[in-house]
Amino acid sequence: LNSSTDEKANKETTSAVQTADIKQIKDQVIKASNTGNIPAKALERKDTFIAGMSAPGGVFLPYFYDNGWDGNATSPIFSPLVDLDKNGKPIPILAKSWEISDDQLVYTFHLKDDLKFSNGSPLTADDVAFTLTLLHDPAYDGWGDLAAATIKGGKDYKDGKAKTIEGIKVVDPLTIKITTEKVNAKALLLLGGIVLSKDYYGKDYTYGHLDYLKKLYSKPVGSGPYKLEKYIPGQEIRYVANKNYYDGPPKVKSFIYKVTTPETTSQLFEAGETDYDRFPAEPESLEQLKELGFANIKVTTANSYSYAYINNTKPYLKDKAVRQALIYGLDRQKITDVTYKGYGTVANVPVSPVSWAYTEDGINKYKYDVKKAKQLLDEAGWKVGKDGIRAKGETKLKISYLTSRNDDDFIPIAKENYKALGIQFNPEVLDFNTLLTKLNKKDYDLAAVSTPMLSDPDDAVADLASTHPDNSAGYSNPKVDKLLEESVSTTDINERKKIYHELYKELSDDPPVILLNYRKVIHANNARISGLNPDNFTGISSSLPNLSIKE
Amino acid sequence: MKQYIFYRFLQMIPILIGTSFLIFVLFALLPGDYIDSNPKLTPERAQELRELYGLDKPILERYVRWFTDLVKGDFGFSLKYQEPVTSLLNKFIWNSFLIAAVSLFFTWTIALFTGVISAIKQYSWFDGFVTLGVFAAMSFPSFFIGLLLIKFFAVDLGILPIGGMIDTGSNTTKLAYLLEVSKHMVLPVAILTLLSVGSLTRYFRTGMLEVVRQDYIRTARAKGLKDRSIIFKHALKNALLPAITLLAFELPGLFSGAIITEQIFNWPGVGRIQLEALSFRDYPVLMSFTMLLSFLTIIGNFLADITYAAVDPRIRLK
Amino acid sequence: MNETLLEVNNLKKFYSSKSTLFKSVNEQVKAVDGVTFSIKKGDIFGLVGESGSGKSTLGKTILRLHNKTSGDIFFKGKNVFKLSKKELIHYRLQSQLVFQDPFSSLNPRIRIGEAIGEAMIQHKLASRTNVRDQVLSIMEKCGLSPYHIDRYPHEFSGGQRQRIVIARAMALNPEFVVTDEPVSALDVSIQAQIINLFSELQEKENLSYLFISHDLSVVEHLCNKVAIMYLGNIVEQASRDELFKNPLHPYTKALLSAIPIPDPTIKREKIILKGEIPSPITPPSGCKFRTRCPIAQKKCADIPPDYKDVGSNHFVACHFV
Amino acid sequence: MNTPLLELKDLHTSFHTEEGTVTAVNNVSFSINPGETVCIVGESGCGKSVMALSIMQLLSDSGKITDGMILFNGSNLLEKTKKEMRKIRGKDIGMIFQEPMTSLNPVFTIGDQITETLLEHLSISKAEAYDKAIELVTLLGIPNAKKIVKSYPHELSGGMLQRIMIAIALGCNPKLLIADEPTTALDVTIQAQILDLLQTIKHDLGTSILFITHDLGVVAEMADTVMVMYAGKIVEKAQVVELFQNPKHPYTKGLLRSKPVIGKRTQRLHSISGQVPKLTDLTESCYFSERCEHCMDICKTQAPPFISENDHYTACWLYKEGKDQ
Amino acid sequence: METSLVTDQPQKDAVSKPISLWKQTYMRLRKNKLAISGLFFLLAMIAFSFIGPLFSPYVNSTVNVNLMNHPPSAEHWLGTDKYGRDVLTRLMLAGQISLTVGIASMVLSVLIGSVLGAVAGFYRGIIDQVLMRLADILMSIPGLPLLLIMGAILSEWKTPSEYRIYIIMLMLSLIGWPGLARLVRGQVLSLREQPFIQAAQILGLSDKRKIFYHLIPNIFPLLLVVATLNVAGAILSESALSYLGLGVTPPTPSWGNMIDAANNLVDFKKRPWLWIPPGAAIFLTVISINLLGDGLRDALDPKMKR
Ligand SMILES: Nc1ncnc2c1ncn2[C@@H]1O[C@H](COP(=O)(O)OP(=O)(O)OP(=O)(O)O)[C@@H](O)[C@H]1O
Ligand SMILES: Nc1ncnc2c1ncn2[C@@H]1O[C@H](COP(=O)(O)OP(=O)(O)OP(=O)(O)O)[C@@H](O)[C@H]1O
Ligand SMILES: [Mg+2]
Ligand SMILES: [Mg+2]
Ligand code: NI
Repeated sequence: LNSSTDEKANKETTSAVQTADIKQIKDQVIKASNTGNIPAKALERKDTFIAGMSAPGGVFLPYFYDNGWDGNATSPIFSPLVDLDKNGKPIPILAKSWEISDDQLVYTFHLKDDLKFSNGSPLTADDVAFTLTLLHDPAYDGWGDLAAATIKGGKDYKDGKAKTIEGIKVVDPLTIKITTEKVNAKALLLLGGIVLSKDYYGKDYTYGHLDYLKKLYSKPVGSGPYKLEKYIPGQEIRYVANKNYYDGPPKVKSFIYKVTTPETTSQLFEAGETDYDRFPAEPESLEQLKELGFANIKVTTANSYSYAYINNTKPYLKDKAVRQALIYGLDRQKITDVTYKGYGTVANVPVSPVSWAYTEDGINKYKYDVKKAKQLLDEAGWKVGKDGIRAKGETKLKISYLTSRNDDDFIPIAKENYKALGIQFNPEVLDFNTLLTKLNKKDYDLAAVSTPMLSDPDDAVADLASTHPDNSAGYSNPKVDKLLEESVSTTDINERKKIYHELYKELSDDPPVILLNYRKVIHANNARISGLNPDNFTGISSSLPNLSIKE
Repeated sequence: MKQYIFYRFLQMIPILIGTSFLIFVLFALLPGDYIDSNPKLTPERAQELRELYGLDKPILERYVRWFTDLVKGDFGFSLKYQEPVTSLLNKFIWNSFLIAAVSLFFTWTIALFTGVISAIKQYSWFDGFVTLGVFAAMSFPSFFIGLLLIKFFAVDLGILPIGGMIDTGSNTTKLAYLLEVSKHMVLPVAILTLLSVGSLTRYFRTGMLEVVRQDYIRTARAKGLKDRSIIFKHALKNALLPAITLLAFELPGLFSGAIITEQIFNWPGVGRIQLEALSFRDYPVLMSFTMLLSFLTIIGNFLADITYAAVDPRIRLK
Repeated sequence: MNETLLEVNNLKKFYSSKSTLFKSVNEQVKAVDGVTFSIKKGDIFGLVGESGSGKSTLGKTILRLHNKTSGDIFFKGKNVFKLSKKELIHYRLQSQLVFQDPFSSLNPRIRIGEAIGEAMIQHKLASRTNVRDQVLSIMEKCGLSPYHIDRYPHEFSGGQRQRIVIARAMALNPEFVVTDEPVSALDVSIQAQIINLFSELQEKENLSYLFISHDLSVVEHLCNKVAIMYLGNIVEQASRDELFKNPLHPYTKALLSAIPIPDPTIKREKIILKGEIPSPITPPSGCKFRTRCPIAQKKCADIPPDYKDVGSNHFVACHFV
Repeated sequence: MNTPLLELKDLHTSFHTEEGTVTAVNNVSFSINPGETVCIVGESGCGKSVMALSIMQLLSDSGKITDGMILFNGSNLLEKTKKEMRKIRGKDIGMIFQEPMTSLNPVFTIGDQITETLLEHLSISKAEAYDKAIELVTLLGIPNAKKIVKSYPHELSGGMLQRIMIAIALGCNPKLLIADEPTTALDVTIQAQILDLLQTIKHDLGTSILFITHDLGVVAEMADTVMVMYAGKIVEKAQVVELFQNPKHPYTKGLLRSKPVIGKRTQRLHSISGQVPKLTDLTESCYFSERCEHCMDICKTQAPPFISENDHYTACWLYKEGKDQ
Repeated sequence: METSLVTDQPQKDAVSKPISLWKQTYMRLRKNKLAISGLFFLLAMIAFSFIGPLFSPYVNSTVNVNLMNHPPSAEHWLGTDKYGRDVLTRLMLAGQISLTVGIASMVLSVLIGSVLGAVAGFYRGIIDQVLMRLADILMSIPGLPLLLIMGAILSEWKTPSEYRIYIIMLMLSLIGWPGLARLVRGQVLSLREQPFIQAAQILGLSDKRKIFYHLIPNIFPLLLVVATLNVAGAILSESALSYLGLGVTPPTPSWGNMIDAANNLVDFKKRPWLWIPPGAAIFLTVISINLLGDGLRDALDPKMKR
């Protein structure tokens, strides 16, 4: 199978042996086996739940923070109108219900009764309107980009041509109606986001000036299950139960997000310093957690995948056959096995298996096949030269690969694999920002990236549209363009499912990127905590109101 | 002397300005900017934000703006942390300073003693042991040693905390707080000390080896002075001359934050801020922080020059 | 024989006293305070004087190791302080200095063979191949044994080091040498050998010396001119015979009377100088010697005495001659 | 006479060098009584300084006392512990080193370096020590003592430094003063003053002095007893007058002839011909034999014994026990 | 004790043969057990790295999932890494890079630093001012961004990645001189006031000779310390550079990146064969250089007891 650059042919492994060796781990839940092992340190805490997290930045205002971890830090404090369930389907939170007009342009949200912010002031449709308006202020510089939702009159407001946003109508204190200009599948989540208190955050608001909010970054007022008690930079964030939470105050009185580092997460958990944390998915981690006995473990597939961009604008990569050859000729299973040791699977569809849009039906799996790859290259006119490198006319087939991690397992394996194909593979390690810059400038051949958490399947594929301004792959396929357009032009999930199926098939045939793998995540919590059910879309925040501590 | 100090002081101003410009250009040359670090932004939005932050202006204009703000006492606003740079640094820099200062103290004291003893007992078992230890500590990266210490002292023995600066959820104040913080400092300080004590020991050792054979040490012996005072007074003062230069190098180090150590022990220091500011191209933070360090570097060198001349009377300042 | 080699003209060299960070003192050590003399080719010019009177400073200033405060020095008619870098090296080739303290003027890490030979190679007085033989022959002349050649300075006795330094200076075939107490650490036999070497060189090569010494018997033996220094000034200068036969300045008289005589049976009356020893920072007014002078009068405090010629090139600075 | 203050018996000191072992002090025995001044003269490089350093046990790393005894006040210094030795140095035995420039610590003030000894051995306060230091400096004829104690070694002239060394050595009124060429850099008037001072101390306090010098004039003035050293050995020893009037050893005679004397100038100074033998390959012989005018066969094969006649000791085959030539 | 048996005359011609400084040093060095053992270890290390791979059957072996993280065995004496590659072989190959980088960068930076420092201290005045102010500025420039820029530039120029490490090390030495230069300058400032330098001046020695023969040997012990510390520093920092894409590009091994690859608790506890060998290799190299350095210093120290 493997072309014989390896002198030790007898040492060569076949795929069969590989799969036998690496045990593929399934998503699973493992209950604590011995709760008697719970460390005394943890038992001492009668009314506090401690979860580990990475590095928060200390901005406690949704839409305004810049550090992703601040999202986690604010989620106990603020609640949105609509959230996602564990399969990524929208569910109501502050909203009692919502309606979407038949033309799918008008959204009407009905709020729950008697909603209050943690400071006691009522939460009404006015607050929703205020929040949406605020995000259209020209001075707003956060990440919350409502442009995709295309609220009617939003642009005019931003440009100063209108005093209010035409598309936002407060019908009554419990009802708000929002008109958009274009159908967009993601509009629901954008519009139904976190609600900020107009009384609190809008007191000093004047058009074009948002600086006053900075003073409030550290003093959040929201409607989530918890309120901020104290933030100790770099150390921990302490919360106390919000008495005014619509579902009644959570049972566990205080909650702490403790800053942990990858080096010490397992040790902190073992010592009972934290009640919950996430762990790298690898056999040793799981083994270790199991040995502790007091851990409830949940192995899930992450809601993301990793892949390598192919620069479709390069003349030698424009050719579909070459791209296909690059995938056939790459032992993705090996990469996945080395990296995740059974805690990952090869990705063939640009969406995580946990998403509703996932399907492998009719998809080419591009099983590692050197012969096929060589054949494709031969057919495409790339002939092996004297130096063992393929060339077409004057140009040699040299492919650069950008990555930001110097322990990227892609490199050693791809180097080997591609050498066997007659492709010269030049890996380059760069800092992430530089990599992004090069990506934007399309100054690369291959580049390793991984998607962020995907709340909508569109998040992963949107930039493959030839019209997309951020099309880093430089991919252009009219059929894909059309399907992408369609996929967001309806809010009906079943319909979208079909479109995505179609899209994935096309993307498989004419691959814009090299899909690599899905990985798993291990969540573990101390068995004394019950009610915790971390999921792939909201983490632990959706379980927070339902927690309780076992005596 | 006074004149010299004054002259050197005046010199520092253009040097600082020059440095600041150089550093500004350097950062501007970095591929990518803050906006680039967020791949989710649409190009229009990115352009909007660039205008908002003034990132689309030519370097010189940006520099002048930054500089005039600086002169006015405005150090800028962190893009990443969304707070004034001064308050951001203020939050973290003192934590870094704390462990750096304490470990500096230990480093110098320990290095002084071990260096001196291994010099006067050159090639003794003690010297050999120290030498081996110094290089062993140098050959393994700090995260190894850090993890080892945590495993042993914190997890297995449970006598020291695993990381952080205070116990989770602790509300101690005053003395109890002080005690708590010191307990958390033990391991990071130990690592920092271990990391730098080795090289310093070597410096002291060589310095001493040179000096103990000088004739004036013989004179000191002839006076019947105690060994301690011969070594620690007569020999050391001469041997320490290079150390002054080294000490000056430590000045910026006190504030720069120890990235790896802080990471392992989850110490809320400025190291991570610095790294993040760099990878996100958070220029206001980067500029202010780097300029602070530059300033300290230059001051440090300046102090070293003066101290040097004060300690070694043979050197004439010109 | 009569050509003037070195001319020192009202030379002054003050050391500015250290001022600390906190107080600035503007005191100056007047180490050399207006010295005038000249040395002719072939002269051995003896310079004797009180310890700390500025002899070494004068010597070093002549070789431009110090900058002058004022005055001028001419060597072969050229102003020493105005030499270009190249000329300076040439000047230093022609004139050498034997330091008072031999040990500290030897690089502890350089073997003496190399210390003596390196300048010879540099100035092409010897080639790399024959330098060692030349060094050996110079060492032999200075009373050093051949086996010393590969030793380091600290392995020598005080006297041996002194000879090394002399050898090093002589190796360059200078025309003029300032020797700062070159024989003080030598036993009389070797001292004799060195002194003989000096006079031999003077005779054969017409070498000139500024010979700084405390040993008046050596000065009397070797020098043809002698100057007496006191607190930065030359107080008396004459040819050797004149000075030793007819000392005029009270300080000279005191010096001559204090020479220890190598005969334990003779106890001679010495003029013991009494009175306060002045400091070069605040030298006394008028005649600088007056504080210790047995014949001082009121006049001495007011007017500095002229440095006058009392005939046959005998100069003296005293009101009472 | 009463018991000697210092007595050396069969002292051998040698250095390890690349060329071999240099025996710098070879079988030296002598004694100094309280209040006695012993002068040592000898060829430059014959081992005088090394002997002095041996007594203080301050030899450099490569030097070693290989044999012999050093009795001070009756007890052997070589058997003293480090601590006991430390108490003796500076307090009971003071030493003036030959090269003052390198022997003073460049980074401490003169005052610090003088007071140190005082503070170490006498129980006095720092201020008192400073006063004493200023007093000593003044006593040694250095002007402006107050200023001098604050200056650093490199700011002083050679003669001044030498006097500072003397001040340090005299600080604690030692019982024995070892002075290694203490006045070479001093002009004769100051020298006279210092010698005077030493005589006074000797008479008033009964200090013994081991005086190393090349200046025969100084010897004549200071010494009670004179020893002549050659190539690590003492070749002659006698009372001062006896030695000057009746030198026996050819080397001593040669020395005395080499000294220039004012008013008796000759064209060439007499100097002893030849070289000191190489101290590494010494063979059983009289070490002076090669340079000796009276060299006999026996001189080349056997070392002469150290014989005495009326307290005048000589090591030379020309002299037989108890008899003149 | 007058027992010396040598009876012949001192051989005069023995001294008339000039012995070169190097030969003398070498002769002294030979007697120094420390230095010899240091040299031996270092040569052994070099042989291990450059000749060793010739004897390894695994030089060209590929990623092998079946052999992932195997402990030492008869086949793989030091076990295998997470790609199933033979650790021993990689250790040897890594040595080629690490030794070259470590020693070359040490030599370069010590050379530049000591020369500039000595020049500044020796001439003082305007040269000193310019060099030291330049040093101030260079020391003020933060390293990380500079490296990022260099990385970007090298990437822009499409420099082959296997050369980058050398270019970077060169650049780092070129801008990294201020620390050592300041140290050296300080020493030189006080040395140059000593009479023996004045003596050299009087002898009309050229500045070059004064600096290289009179001053630098006197700070040699200091330079040796710096040099040994530098080797260790360079070997380890090479791996830090790889994070920025400036070091050795994987899969080429270096001791530093081998250690770094084992950067988690599990490897630390359960797979010591991944990190002990490279650590020990660095340790041995540094120790042997240090032994050699110590020996060299003693050999050059005239006052050292022998
Ligand atoms: N450290 C050493 N290593 C080797 N030889 C040494 C060392 N120190 C001294 N010597 C040798 O020992 C001999 C005696 O030296 P010493 O200093 O005692 O002489 P000295 O009598 O004091 O002479 P001087 O009158 O010149 O000072 C000399 O030949 C000298 O070369
Ligand atoms: N570097 C210096 N800084 C300050 N003062 C100095 C310096 N060097 C010498 N002096 C002072 O200058 C005066 C003259 O010193 P110099 O060395 O010339 O005397 P000298 O005549 O050679 O004396 P000696 O015979 O004792 O060697 C002394 O008072 C000395 O203290
Ligand atoms: Mg002098
Ligand atoms: Mg001596
Ligand atoms: Ni014997």
